[in-house]
Amino acid sequence: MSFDYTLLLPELILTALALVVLVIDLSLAPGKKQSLTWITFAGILVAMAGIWPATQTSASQTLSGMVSSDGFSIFFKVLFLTVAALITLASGPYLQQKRLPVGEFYILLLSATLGMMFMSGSRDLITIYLGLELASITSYILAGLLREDPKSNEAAIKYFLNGAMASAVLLFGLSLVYGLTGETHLDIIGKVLNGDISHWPIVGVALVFLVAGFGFKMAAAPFHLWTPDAYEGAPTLVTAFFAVGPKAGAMAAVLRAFTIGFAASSGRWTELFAILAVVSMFFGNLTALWQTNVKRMMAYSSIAHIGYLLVGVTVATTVPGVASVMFYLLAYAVMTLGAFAVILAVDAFGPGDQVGNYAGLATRSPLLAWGLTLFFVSMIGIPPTGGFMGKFYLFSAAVQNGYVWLAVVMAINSAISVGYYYGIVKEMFVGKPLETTSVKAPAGVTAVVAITMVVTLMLGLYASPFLNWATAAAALPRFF
Amino acid sequence: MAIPILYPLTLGAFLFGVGLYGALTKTNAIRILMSVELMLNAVNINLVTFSRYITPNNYRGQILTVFVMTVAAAEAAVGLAIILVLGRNRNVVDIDKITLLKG
Amino acid sequence: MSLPLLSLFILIPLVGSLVTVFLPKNSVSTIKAWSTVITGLTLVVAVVSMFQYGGAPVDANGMKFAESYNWIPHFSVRYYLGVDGFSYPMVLLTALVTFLATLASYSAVHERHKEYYALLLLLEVGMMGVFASLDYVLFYVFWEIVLLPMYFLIAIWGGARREYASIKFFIYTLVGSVIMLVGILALYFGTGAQTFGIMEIAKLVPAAQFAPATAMLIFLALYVGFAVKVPAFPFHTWLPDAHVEAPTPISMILAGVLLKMGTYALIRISATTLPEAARAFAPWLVAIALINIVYGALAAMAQKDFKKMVAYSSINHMGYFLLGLAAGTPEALNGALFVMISHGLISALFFFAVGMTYERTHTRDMAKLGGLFLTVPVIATFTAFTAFANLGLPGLSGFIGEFFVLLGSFPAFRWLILIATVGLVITAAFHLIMMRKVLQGEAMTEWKGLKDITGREVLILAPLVVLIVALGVYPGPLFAVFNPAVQSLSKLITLAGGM
Amino acid sequence: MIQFTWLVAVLPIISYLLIVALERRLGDKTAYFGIAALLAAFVLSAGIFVEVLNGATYHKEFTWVISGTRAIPLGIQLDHLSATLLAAVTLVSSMIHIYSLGYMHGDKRIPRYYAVLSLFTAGMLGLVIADNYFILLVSWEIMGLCSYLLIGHWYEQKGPQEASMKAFLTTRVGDVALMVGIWLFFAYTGSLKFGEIGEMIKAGHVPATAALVGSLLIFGGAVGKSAQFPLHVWLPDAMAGPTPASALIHAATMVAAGVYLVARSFPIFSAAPPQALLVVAIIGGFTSIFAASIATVMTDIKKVLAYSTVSQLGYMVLALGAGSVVAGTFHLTTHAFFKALLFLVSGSVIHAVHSQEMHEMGGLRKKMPITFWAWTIGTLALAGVPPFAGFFSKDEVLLAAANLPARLTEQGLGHLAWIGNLVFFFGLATAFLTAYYMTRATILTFFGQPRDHHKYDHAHESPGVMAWPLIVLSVPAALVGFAGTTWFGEHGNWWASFIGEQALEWGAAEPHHIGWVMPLAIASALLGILVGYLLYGVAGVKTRQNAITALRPLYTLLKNKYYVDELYMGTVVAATLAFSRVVGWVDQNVVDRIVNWVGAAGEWFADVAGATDRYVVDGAVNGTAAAAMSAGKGLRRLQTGYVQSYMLTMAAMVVVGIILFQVIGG
Repeated sequence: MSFDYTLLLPELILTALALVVLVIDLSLAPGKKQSLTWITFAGILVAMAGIWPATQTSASQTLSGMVSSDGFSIFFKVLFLTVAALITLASGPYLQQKRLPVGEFYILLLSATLGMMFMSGSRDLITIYLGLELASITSYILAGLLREDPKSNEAAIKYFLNGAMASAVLLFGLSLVYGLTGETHLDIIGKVLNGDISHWPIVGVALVFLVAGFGFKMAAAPFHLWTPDAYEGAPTLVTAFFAVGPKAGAMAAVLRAFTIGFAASSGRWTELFAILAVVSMFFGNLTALWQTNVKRMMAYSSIAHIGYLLVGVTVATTVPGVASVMFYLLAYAVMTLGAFAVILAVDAFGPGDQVGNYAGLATRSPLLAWGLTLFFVSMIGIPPTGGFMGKFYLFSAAVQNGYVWLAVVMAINSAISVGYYYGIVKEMFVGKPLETTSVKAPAGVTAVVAITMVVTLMLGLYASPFLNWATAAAALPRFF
Repeated sequence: MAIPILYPLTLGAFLFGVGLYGALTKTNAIRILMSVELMLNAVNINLVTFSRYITPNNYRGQILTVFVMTVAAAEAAVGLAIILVLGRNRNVVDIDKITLLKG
Repeated sequence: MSLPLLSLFILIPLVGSLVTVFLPKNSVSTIKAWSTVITGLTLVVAVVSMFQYGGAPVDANGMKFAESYNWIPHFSVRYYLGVDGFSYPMVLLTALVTFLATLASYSAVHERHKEYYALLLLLEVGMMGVFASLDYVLFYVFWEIVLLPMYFLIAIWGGARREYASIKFFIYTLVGSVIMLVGILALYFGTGAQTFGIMEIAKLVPAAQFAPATAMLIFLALYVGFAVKVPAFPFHTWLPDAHVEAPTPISMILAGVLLKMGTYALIRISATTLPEAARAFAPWLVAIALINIVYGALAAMAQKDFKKMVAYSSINHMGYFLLGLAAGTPEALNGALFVMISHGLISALFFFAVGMTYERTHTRDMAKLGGLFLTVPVIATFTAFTAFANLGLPGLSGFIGEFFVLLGSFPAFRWLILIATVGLVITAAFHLIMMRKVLQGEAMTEWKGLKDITGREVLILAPLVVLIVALGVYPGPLFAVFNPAVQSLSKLITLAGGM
Repeated sequence: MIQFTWLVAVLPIISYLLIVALERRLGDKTAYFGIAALLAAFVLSAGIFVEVLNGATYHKEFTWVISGTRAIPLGIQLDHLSATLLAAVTLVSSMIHIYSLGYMHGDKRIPRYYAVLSLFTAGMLGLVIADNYFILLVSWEIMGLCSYLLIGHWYEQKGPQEASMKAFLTTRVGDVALMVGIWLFFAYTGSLKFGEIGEMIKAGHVPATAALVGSLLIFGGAVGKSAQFPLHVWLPDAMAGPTPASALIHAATMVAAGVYLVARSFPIFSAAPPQALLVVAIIGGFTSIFAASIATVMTDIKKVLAYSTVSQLGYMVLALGAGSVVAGTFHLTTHAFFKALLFLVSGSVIHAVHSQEMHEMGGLRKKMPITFWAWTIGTLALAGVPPFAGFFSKDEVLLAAANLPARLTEQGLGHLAWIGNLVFFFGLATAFLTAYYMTRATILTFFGQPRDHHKYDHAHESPGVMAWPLIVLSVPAALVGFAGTTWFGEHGNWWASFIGEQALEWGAAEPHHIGWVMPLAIASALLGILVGYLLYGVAGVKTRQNAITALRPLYTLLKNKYYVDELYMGTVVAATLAFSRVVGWVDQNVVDRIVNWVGAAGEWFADVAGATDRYVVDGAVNGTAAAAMSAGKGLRRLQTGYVQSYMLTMAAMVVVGIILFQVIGG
C-alpha cells in the first residue's frame, strides 16, 4: 500500500512546524522569543490550509488502513487546529508574564494537537493508542510547565499518575479486544464482533475497560477526579487547552471506535454512556456550585459538558447522534476558549482567579464582562448562542431515539448550572470592585474573546452551514 | 503449543493486579510509577500471548507491544522528570503529602 | 411586495440596540434620544400597520403580514413570522408600552445609561419576536432572548434586593422554558412533523393520535413553561419580588407585556395544539384560575408595600385570563384576550403611577405615605384613576375583560364563578384601602413641597388613560380583531368535547 | 327633540370634562358649567317628557361587539317611565347644583365637587335610558364611583374616608350579585336586554330554578344600591359627605337606581317563579319597618333622614314585590322630590348652625322661615298627610301590599298568604313610625326653645341661592301626588294609566281597590304625628327619659342599629382581613419557601455531591480499599493518599462496571 501524503499533509506540516519552532527557539535569546508566537500561529494556519487537498478527495485511507482521511477526521482536524491557533493567539504576553518556556510550550502544544489529530483519523487500535499517548504525555508536561509553582507541580503529578494508570486500563481493554477478535483494525473488529461473539461476557468486560480509559481522558464522572486539581494547578492557558483539546480528541476516538468497532454491541455500551452522562452532569454541575476558584469551577463545568456530550454518544448509533456531539463539541470549544480567554485576562492581567476577583468587571472592562456573560449564556444553553443550538441538537437526538428521560435530566442540569455561572455574572455586574481601574487585556486575548463571541453567536443564529457540515461528517465511512 | 493459553493470560492478569495493588498502596511516587509500568507489562504479556495463540500469522499484537514499550519509556521519562521537579521544589516524593489542590 | 412589517418590529430595535452599544458612554442625552427615536419609530410602524391589518391577505395558516424563510433547514426550522387576532394586538401593545417605558426611564435610571438602553431595546426585540414568530424554535429563541435583558435590567438597576429578585426570576423562567423545550420536541417528533411550524404541528396533532396520557404530559411540559411567565399559582412567587426590585419602566414592561407572553403562549400553543388535553386539564385550570383570583387578591390586601400590592393584583388579574381560557366559549376567550390587553395598559399605568410616587418620596411603604391628594393632586388623581381601572370599574377597559370572561365562563362552570366574584369584592377592597392609606388623609409634613406631575409624565400617562377609557367604552374594534381567531379556537375546543 | 335623548346624559359628561380641563384656569367658577349643563339637560328632558306625553317613544341601538357568531347590541330607549325619571332627575339635580353653590361656598375643592356631581348625574341619566344591562351596569358603577368620591369629599377626615369605603364595598357586594345574575341570564338567553330576557324566560328558555336564582341575584344588586336589609349599612354612614350630595345620591338618584332596576327587570321577575317577587316584598317590607324603627331614636338630623330613606326605599321595593310597578315607581318619583327637599332643608339648617345634632337646635322656625316651611311640606309629604305627594304614593304602596295575600293565593302560594298580611302590617306600622319620627325631628329642630344659644344666635336664613331651590322643590313635593288621583286618566288614576300600560306588558299586577286601606293609612299617619307631638311637644324631657329607662333594652338595640355593623365588622370584614393576612403570610413563608426549599434541596444535593466528592467517594474508596486490603499491611497509608484515592476510584468503578455488566445483562 502506498503512502498518500496528501491525506496526512496537515499532520506532516504540524510535525515540521514543531521541529522548526524547536530549532528557532534554540537560536533565540531568552526574553526575545515573541516571534515564536507568530511563527507558530502562521504555521498552524498553513497546516489548516493543508487540509484542503484531503477535502477534494472522497474518504480514503492510508498507512495500511490505519489512518483515514474522511469528513469526520477533517472536521476534527479543523477543530483541533482552530483550538491550537486560538490558544497561540492568546499566548504571547501570557507566557511572558508567567515566565513560561516559550519554545517548549509551543512544541508541546503542537505535539498534543498532532496526537489528537491522529486520534480523530485513526481506524486502528494501535494508532488510537499512539495518538492518545502523544496527546497525554505532552499534556502532563504542559500541566507542570510552571516549574516553580508547587500547584503546577502537583497538577502535573496528579494528572500523570492518574493518566498513566488510565492508559494501562485502556490498554488492558484493548488487549482483550485484540484477543477476542485477533485484529486491531476497527472495521474488522466490527465485522468479527457482528456475530455470536458479541454476546460473550468478556466483550462486556473489555467495553468497561475501554469506557473507563476513554472516560478518564475526556474527564467523565466518575473518572473525573483528577480534573479539578489539574485544571486549577495548571497555567490558565494550559487549562484552556485541557478543557477543549484532549476532551475533543477522546470524544473523536470514542465516536469512531464505538460506532465502527463495537456497533454490534451497541446495546451494551449505550447504557454505559447514558449512566456516565447522567453522573457527569450531576456531579459536574452540583459540585461546581461550591467552587470559589473560577478555574476549578470551569473544571466541574467541563465535566458537566462532557455529560451533555455523552447524551449524544448514547445515541451515537444514529447519524444525528454523532452529528450532535460534533456540533456541540464545536460550540463547546468556541465558548470554552472564549471563557478561558476572559479568565486568563482576569487572572494574569487583572485581580486573580477567584470568583470574588470578578467584582465590578462590567465597569472595569465591559467587553470581557459581556463576553464572559455571553459564553456563560451559551454554556447554560440559552439562545441565540451556539450552546443553545448544540444542546437543542443533542436534545432532539436524544428525544428522537426515545431517550426522553435523558433529555429531561439534561434540561434539569442546564437549570442547575445557572447557579454557578450566575455567581460570576452577579459579581461582574452587581459586585463592587476593590479598584476601579480598567482591566487591560492584551490584544491577542481580546481578539480571541471577540472572535469566539462572534462565532458563538454565529453558531446560534446562522447554524445551518455548521450543522450541515457536522451531519455530512458524521456519516463515518466503512472500508471493509 | 505445550503451554495452554490460560497460563500466560493468568500471569498477565496477576501482574496487572500486582501493579494495580502497588499503584494504589505505595506512597512513594516512584514506586507508583513502577507499579504502573508493571500494569503496562501485564498488558504486553496479554498482547503477545494473543498474537501467538490466536493470530499466529498476524503480528499486530506484537507491533502494539513494541509501541507500548516505547511509550512506556517515554512516559517513565516524563514521570520521573515531574517527580524530580516536585522533589526539588517541595522536597517530597510522598504523594500523600501533595494535597494543595482539593475540594 | 409590501414592507416586511413584522421583521421591522424586530429589526428596528435590534439595530437600535447594536448602535447604542457603539454610542459614546458619556453622552447620556444622545443615548436617551436615540432609544426614544427607535422605540418611537417602532410605535409608528405599529400604528401604520393598523391601517393595513384589516385588508392584509392571509396565508395558508390564516396569518397576516406573514413572512417565511428557511432558517435552519437542517432542523426544518423557519424564520416564519405572522400575526392573527391573538398576536397582533400584543405586538401593538408591546410597541406602545416599550415606548412609554423608554420615556419613563429618563428619570428612573441614573447610571450606566448605555447598557440600560441597549438592553431595553434588546428586550423589545425579544418580546416582538415572541408574539410574531410562528415557528417553535424561533419562538423559543425569542422567548429566551427576553430572559437575559430582563435579568440584567433588574439585577443592575433594581432595588435593594435586586440580586435575589433577578436570579429568582431568571431561574423560574429558565426552568420553565427548558421543560417547555422538552414538550416542544416531544410534539415535533410525536407528530413526525417535517417542520417546526406552530400552526402546522397543530394541524398534525389529530392525526398523530397521542395517547391521552402522552398528550397530557406534553401539555403539562408546555404548561409549566408558560405558567411560570403568566404567572399561575403556584409558580407566581417570583413576580412580587421581581416587581418590587425592578426599576419603574421595567416593571411597566414586566407587567404590561412580559406576563402576556405566558398567556399568549397558552392560547396560541397549548389550547390550539392540544385541545383535548386542554379540555382534560380544564378543571385544574379552573382551580388554578380561581386560586389566582382569590389568593392574589387576598395576598395583595395583606401587603404593606405599594408596589408589591400591585404585583399581587397582577396575579389576581391573570386568573381571569386563565378562567376564560378554561371556559373556552367565544365570550370567555374574547374576554381573556381583552384581559391581556387591558391589563397590559392598566398595569403599565399603575406601575408608572407607583413609580412617580416613589421617585418623589423614595418609599413604597404605604404606612409612610398619605395625603397625596393634597400634596401632589394630579399624580394622586391619576393613581386613583388607575386603581379604579384596575379594580374593574365599568366604563374602563379592566371591566370589559373581566365581564366577558365571567360572562363566557358562566355557561361552562356555573356556580364555581361565584368564587371569582369573591375576588372581585376583595379586589375592590384592597384598592380602596390603598387609596385611603396613600391618597386620602391630611397632607403629611414630610411630603409637602413635592413636585407634582411633569409634562413628560403626562405624555406617558395620557395614551394609556385614553386607551383605557376608549376600550372600556367601545371595545368593539378590539373584539373585531380577536374574533376570527377566537372563533376557530372555540370551534376546536368544542370539537374536543368542550361545553 | 326625542332623538336627542342621548344628549341628556352626555350634557353632564361634557360639563364634567370641561370642569376637569379648566379647573386650573377657572377655579371655582367651573361650577357654572355644571349648573348650565344640568339646566340644559332639564329643559331638554322636559321637552322630551312633553313629547312622550303625546305618545312618542324612542329606541336606538348599535352593534357593540361581535363575539363568536353572536352580535351584542347596545342601545338606549325612552318610554314613559324613563322619560318621567329623566325629567325628575334633571330637575332635582339641577336644583342641587344650584343649591350647592351656596352650601359649598368657601370649600377648597369646589371644582372637584361639581365635576363629580355632574358625572354622577350623567350616570343616573345613562342608567335611566339604558335598554340593556350593560349600559345599566356601567352607569350604575359610575354612580358608585361618584358616590365614593362625594362621600369622601372631605377625605382628610377619618369619617368620610371610612364611610366612602364602606359605601363602595357594600354596594360592590350587591353589584357582584347583579353581575352574576346578568351572566346567568346571558348564559341561557344570549341577551343583555331587559325585555328580551323576560320574553325568553316566558318562552321557557330558562329553567325555573335558574330564573328564580337569577332574578334574586339581580335583586341583590338593588339590595346593595338601594340600601335594603342586609346591605343597608352603608347609607347612614354615607351622610359623612356634603349634604347636597346626600340629597342627590341618597335620596333622589343613586339609591333609586336599585328600585328602578327592579322595575326595569320586572319582565324577568314576573316570568320567574312567584317566590322571587315574594322575597322582594319581604325584604322591602322588613327593611321599611327595620329602618324606620332606628330612625325614631337618631339624634343626628341627617341620620334620621338617612334611615328614613332606607325605610322609604323599602316601601318601594315592597310595592314592586307585591307586583305593583305603578305603586313602586310612583313612590320613587314622589320620594325623589320630597326627600331631596328634606335633605336640602337639613343642609340649610346645618349650614346655619354648623351642627347636625338636633339636640343642639330648636326654635329655628323663627330664624329660618323659608327653610321651616319647606321642611314642613317635605315632612307632611313624607308622613303621608293628604294631599301632599307622599300620601298618594304611600297609599298606592299599601294598597299593593294589601293585595298581596290575594295575589299569592292566585299564584298558588296560598300557604304563604300570611306573609302578605305580615308585610302589609309592616307597611302600616312604618307609616305610623314615619309620621312619628318626622314629627319628632320637626319639633326638636324648629320648635321649642333653642338648646344651644350660641349656635342659635349665629343661625340665619340661608342665602337665596340655597333658598330658591327649596322653594322650587317644594312645589312638586306638594303637588306631584295628584298624578295619582282619579282626577286624571282612565285606569283609576293618571299615573296608573301612564305607567300601567307598560307595566301590564311586563306582567305587573293591577291592585284591586280596597276601601279600608286609605283610611287606615291616614289614621296611622295621624296617629304617628299625634304620638310625636305628645311626646316631644307636650311631655317634658323627664317623661321621655322615663320612657327610655323603661324601654332600655329596646332603646339600646335601636340606638345601636341592631348591631348589624358590629356583626359585619366582627364576622365578614374581620374574617376577610384575617384571611388576607394569612394568605399574605402563607405566600411569603410557605409558597415562596417551597421554592426556596427546592433551591435549598438543590444546595443540599450540591453539598452532598461536593461532600461525596470529598468524603464519600474518597471515603468509600478508602472503605473499599480497607476491605480489599484487610490482609495487607499498607492499609493505613492508603487512607491518606489523595491521588491514590482518585486512582482507586477509577479502579473501583471499573470493577463496579464489570459487575454491573455481568449482573444486568452482559
